[in-house]
Amino acid sequence: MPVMTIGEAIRDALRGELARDDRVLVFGEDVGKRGGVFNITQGLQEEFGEERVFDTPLDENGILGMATGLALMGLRPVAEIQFIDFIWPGFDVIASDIAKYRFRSGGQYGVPLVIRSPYGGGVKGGLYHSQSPEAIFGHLSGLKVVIPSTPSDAKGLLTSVIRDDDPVIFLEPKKIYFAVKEEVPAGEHTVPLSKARIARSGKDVTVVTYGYMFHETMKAVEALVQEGIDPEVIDLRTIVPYDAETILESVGKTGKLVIVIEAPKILSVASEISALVAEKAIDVLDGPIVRVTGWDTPFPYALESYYMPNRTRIIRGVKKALSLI
Amino acid sequence: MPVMTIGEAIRDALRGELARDDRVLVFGEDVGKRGGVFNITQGLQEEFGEERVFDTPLDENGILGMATGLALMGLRPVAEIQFIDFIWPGFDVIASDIAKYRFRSGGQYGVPLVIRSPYGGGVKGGLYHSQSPEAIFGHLSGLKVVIPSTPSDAKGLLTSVIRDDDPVIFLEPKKIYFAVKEEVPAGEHTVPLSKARIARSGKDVTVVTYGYMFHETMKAVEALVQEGIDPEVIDLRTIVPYDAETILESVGKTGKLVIVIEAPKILSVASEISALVAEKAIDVLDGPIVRVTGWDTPFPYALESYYMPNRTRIIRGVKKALSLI
Amino acid sequence: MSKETQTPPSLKIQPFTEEPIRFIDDEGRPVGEGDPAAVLGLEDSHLLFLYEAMVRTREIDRMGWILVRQGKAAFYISIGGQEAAHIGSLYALDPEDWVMPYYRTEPSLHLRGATLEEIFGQILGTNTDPSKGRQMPGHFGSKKARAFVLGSTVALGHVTAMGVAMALKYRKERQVVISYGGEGSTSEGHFHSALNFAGVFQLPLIVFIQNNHYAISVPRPRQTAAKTLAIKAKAYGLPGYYVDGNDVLAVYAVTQTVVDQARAGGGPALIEALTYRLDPHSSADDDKRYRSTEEVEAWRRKDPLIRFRKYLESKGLWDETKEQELRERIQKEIENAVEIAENAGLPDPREMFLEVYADAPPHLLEEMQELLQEIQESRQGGK
Amino acid sequence: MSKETQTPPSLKIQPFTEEPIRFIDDEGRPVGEGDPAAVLGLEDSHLLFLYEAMVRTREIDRMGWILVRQGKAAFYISIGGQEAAHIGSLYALDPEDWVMPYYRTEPSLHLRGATLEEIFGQILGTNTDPSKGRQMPGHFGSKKARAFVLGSTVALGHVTAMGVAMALKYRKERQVVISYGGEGSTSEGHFHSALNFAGVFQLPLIVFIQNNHYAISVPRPRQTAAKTLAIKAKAYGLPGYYVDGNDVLAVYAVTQTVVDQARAGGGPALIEALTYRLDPHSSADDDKRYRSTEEVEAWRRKDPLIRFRKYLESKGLWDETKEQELRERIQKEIENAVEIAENAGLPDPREMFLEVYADAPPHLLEEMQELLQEIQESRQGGK
Ligand SMILES: Cc1ncc(C[n+]2csc(CCOP(=O)(O)OP(=O)(O)O)c2C)c(N)n1
Ligand SMILES: Cc1ncc(C[n+]2csc(CCOP(=O)(O)OP(=O)(O)O)c2C)c(N)n1
Ligand SMILES: [Mg+2]
Ligand SMILES: [Mg+2]
Repeated sequence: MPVMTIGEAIRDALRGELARDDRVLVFGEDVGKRGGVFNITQGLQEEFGEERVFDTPLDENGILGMATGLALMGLRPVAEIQFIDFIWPGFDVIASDIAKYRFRSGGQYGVPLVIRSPYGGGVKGGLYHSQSPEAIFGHLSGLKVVIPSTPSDAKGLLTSVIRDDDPVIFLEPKKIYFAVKEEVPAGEHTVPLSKARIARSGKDVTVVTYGYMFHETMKAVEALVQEGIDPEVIDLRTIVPYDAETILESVGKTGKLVIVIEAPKILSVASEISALVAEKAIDVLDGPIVRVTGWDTPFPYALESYYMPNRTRIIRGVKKALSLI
Repeated sequence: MPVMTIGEAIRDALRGELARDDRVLVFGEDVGKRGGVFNITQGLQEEFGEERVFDTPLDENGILGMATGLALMGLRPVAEIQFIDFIWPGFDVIASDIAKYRFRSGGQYGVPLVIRSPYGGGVKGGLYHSQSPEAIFGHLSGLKVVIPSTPSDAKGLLTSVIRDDDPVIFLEPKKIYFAVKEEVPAGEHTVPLSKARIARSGKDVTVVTYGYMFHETMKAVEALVQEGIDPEVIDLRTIVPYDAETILESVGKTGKLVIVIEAPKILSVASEISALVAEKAIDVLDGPIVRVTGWDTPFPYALESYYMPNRTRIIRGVKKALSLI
Repeated sequence: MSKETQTPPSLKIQPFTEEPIRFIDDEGRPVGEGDPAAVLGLEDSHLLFLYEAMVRTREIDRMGWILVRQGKAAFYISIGGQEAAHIGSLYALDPEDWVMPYYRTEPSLHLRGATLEEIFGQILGTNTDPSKGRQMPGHFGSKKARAFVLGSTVALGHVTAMGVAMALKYRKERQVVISYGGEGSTSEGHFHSALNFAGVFQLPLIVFIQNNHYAISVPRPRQTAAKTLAIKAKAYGLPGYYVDGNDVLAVYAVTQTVVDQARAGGGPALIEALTYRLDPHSSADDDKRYRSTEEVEAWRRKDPLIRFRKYLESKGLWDETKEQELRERIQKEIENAVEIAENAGLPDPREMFLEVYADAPPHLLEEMQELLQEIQESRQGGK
Repeated sequence: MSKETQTPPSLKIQPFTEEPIRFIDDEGRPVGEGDPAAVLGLEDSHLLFLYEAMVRTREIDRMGWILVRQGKAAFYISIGGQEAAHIGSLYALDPEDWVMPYYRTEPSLHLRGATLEEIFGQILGTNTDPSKGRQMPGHFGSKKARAFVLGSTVALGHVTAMGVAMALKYRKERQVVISYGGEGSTSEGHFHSALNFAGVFQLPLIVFIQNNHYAISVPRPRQTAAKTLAIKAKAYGLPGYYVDGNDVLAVYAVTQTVVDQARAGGGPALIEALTYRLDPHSSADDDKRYRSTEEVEAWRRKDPLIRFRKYLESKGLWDETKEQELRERIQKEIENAVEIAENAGLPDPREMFLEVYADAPPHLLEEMQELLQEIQESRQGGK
């Protein structure tokens, strides 16, 4: 199997689906000649032509409206938003149209489309090139939100969401676009949606995470294991609709729960997972559910490293869950 | 003290602040001659003139940009969004500008402004005249989100938010604009932000709620009391930054928690309050934390009454929390 | 009765006129040389079809208001006064073309094959609504009629229609898409995005603006400082046409012109139809607060139906007997349809949970069960 | 050196020209009749001030790139080639006027009293940044210089600037606000909202578009099908001016004209300045992928600094010695400022929590404590 980075795996998935299905169109700002500001779509316009892979005006609202209309007509648009922080000018299309089309039309119309976008911190991008707004999309009934953390999942999940009949926000952890490498299945490769991945089995505490934080969590786990703590790590993969079953099963085993995310804490995915467990499995819990998150402030530039959860913060979180501090 | 509805109390607060402070401007779609589609601003243009109270073009993005610029220059804009469901075309102004201005400018600039808008279901408004998106605003660090449930609070909280130095989303439960009446202090009346109200003391279970759901909860409480259950009811009032102290104290007493809101459950305020308690007070809890919410679907028209939480659903929720079902 | 006409090449319709393009005046008299029907290549049967379609639209609209008064519909949003703008433009489309409606389009979609039962099912929120009662009255759409299902956000449809046009271009179809909105819709960013993208990609999109002088209470000059709305097309390198929206022939002619252009690959266009909303904005409005009865009455005299009827009468094609007969026939059809729609009953609550996603995820199935439980308990205990 | 000039009434600057308005050509020779300085009422000292300001801007920009190469700045976004457009327009403002910058405005704000330490503090993210290192390089703002602090969303500043203009009007101030953006910014809804509201309320707003031919890699024709960007003003009933953005005198003249109009209550205007970005979009860009070296070189020959210098030389106001002396002087000031900025150190993490709201709520104070704890532990354990 070829070894790929997350960025390469995403490109591989796009190339595969463009080749397989002429309903797939890839577009956004600078995705053509420039190949995207992270080079993810590099070479695709040359390979598939300007009708399949093309640049748009600088207007996310137009990009998303275009995607919606294309999807209504049976195509499979894959729209790139240059940074997820810039999606808001087009948010009405998402909140009012995309998330609700199937429902409001009584099933007459659906809008199977993918919005891909780099998200998250760690590249010194400051307030507007670092945010993690998955919670906002997740609260809009009707959308799916998917976040890969490994190259293999990046390819498999992206392929799955392009083929999925529902609209999906696919968020790509930009910090590790080219930092993590692994073997990725060549050719067709799909990973089922709404199925979490147990990345590490353990018995002492369940840690739910995703995206770049998965890797930071694994670093913390290393240290924790040294101290004799045996965590189970769940990579959530699909944020909404999430895999409640896997989480509940794991907590049933460990009795402890920590959720590690980059986003601010209030009203976050960490809060949601916590609430799920507090509602359905309070009886198996024997410690506080700890949310390890970014701070409830905008994302700072110079002090980025103070903002993002790191090994230290995660270790503290796990120890709190174990009532060790 | 005069008896007022919520709608009248809001108008009274606006009139009071317009009279007191010439930095206060009221604007939006149809707020002038028409007095707003819910008649809230009726008479204000006549009283204060077209420079203070005026109609805008049909563009929420423009309305919110106008509010931001006015606030930057030291004025106190009170912008009306006709229905909160229509705020999304201007969401970038909120997410990227309003919520972050103070922070990103290192405190050089602030944007004290108020965005008022009717929200919530119960008026047969279907998908786009019924939503409760407070969670989305609440996740954006830097905003305050305030929701009154009684006429007296409506006046006092609105007055407070107009005077507050931070940007506030003030959501008005439209179903009960003119349904609930009570005595409201004449003249100046403020209610402190970020302080919840204990609407009913009780010892068996804590019920946290706000907006119209407060009233539906009180109906359920009546029935529960009949059955010998003694709930404590907390009207949250400020959704973010919320009054964690009051909630934790109450749960410390009751050991049980139910949150009742209209919005969909996933990633909702109900999830957040639940997570707060599961993080900080798991040891005092002796039952599941139950979220009583709208369904995780868009808001339906014909089947509205099946969508919104009602007495029956709340009673079921409380009984679940008490492990009675 | 569908037309097989094409705009005759002799017809030169110009963009950016200072005055609205007209074919017949307020009294139904031809403006300019020759009989407009002849100029447009429309036969008598076509003219009668157009008139009947406008009357039907009006009658459906009347019934909408009645249903509100009877307490059967929770809300209604009128089309009264804007029939020529809707019908004239829809008539220029082929059945294969696509329509992005706005909330005042509902009754007119009958022209495209939406049945009266479907339309009244939508207004009443019952099972004959193709969208299963999910939305407020006014939000009619039907895949069969090639009409999309609009949401309530003003102007949002424009930008989605642009995407539809992109699909048509990509698929090399000869269809076009027309997107409706009021003059208020030109203020939203969606309008801007739609026309800008349509210009850049040269899409078969027609944005049709009904300038009815008000956005609820906000008068046209408060909407924009531009002289006309049609002129906004210049910002996108497109032609913008300004037409008398109460002149069904002019509306048809202008729309047919741009539809033919778009179909031939000539790209998008903007149309502004100058018209007037004769009724309050909706059943929830009180228009006395922002406009005078005199103003409304003056426009009532320019009612597009009266105007076109006068034209038909002047051609000897219409008279009072025919009018009576037509109105009665339509009335019966409508009453019958309302009855069917009413009796069709409320949609099944379970479907709500099944049509959020293509396949219902576990949490929605769970919520569905909870609701069924709740319904049972409510029935027992009374809620 | 501030000017006390006003546009002479003889100067007739027209909107909606087909060709950009110019005062000097690519070789620095006057276009049209008379010496442009005389026509504009600019004295020699004013001309020299303008030149120095452009050179300063260029040199600050050069240092920005150097800091990236040295690994001291994480990112830089250039202004190179667009100095005339920035300086010429800023020069038309009074100190009391307001500026809504865009990310390429940073170096030029030195003209309005932002110190070099402040600017380099922003680029380096240190304590001399008036915004305390909260944002990426390029996001400079300073209340002292009456420049707002922009966010990164392209075009967002336009709509906020509109609100600022509304405040000025409400307060009956004689100030104006100018909002900068690239041609890409005209595609966003914010541009549409800003100009539409400004037209309706007749606000003292100038939207100044730097058309530098590319939005990152996307060429101007893919941005809009409109012939010019200036023509977009028609959509809002406003005048739109098309000016040669590499001609500092023409930029000044056009901006002064609309500033005077706006100040006199004449309402808003749009300006399109035709220019070219000589460097890659930012330190993260690779412009070879989307444009040819020949194209860039051709524009390098139209460098606004060279052009204006030739004009000054032709008037006997400038020579190589003066140039050397000026560059050295500026270079020293800049090096000095960089040192100060660098040594100022990182902002205090605690302030992050204190400037989200006017008063920090309990949950942020708690998070602040957690961070302090974490910092301590990291120091002990090494993270
Ligand atoms: C984005 C948005 N804002 C506000 C509303 C509320 N609203 C519904 S119709 C309307 C007026 C629309 O006016 P116009 O576009 O001129 O169309 P008309 O109703 O006159 O046909 C308003 C403000 C809405 N539906 N969507
Ligand atoms: C809303 C938004 N979308 C995308 C971006 C990413 N981005 C930053 S600058 C830029 C190009 C801007 O081009 P233009 O407006 O022409 O200005 P220029 O950089 O050429 O001066 C893009 C796409 C952004 N900052 N904001
Ligand atoms: Mg209108
Ligand atoms: Mg540019």
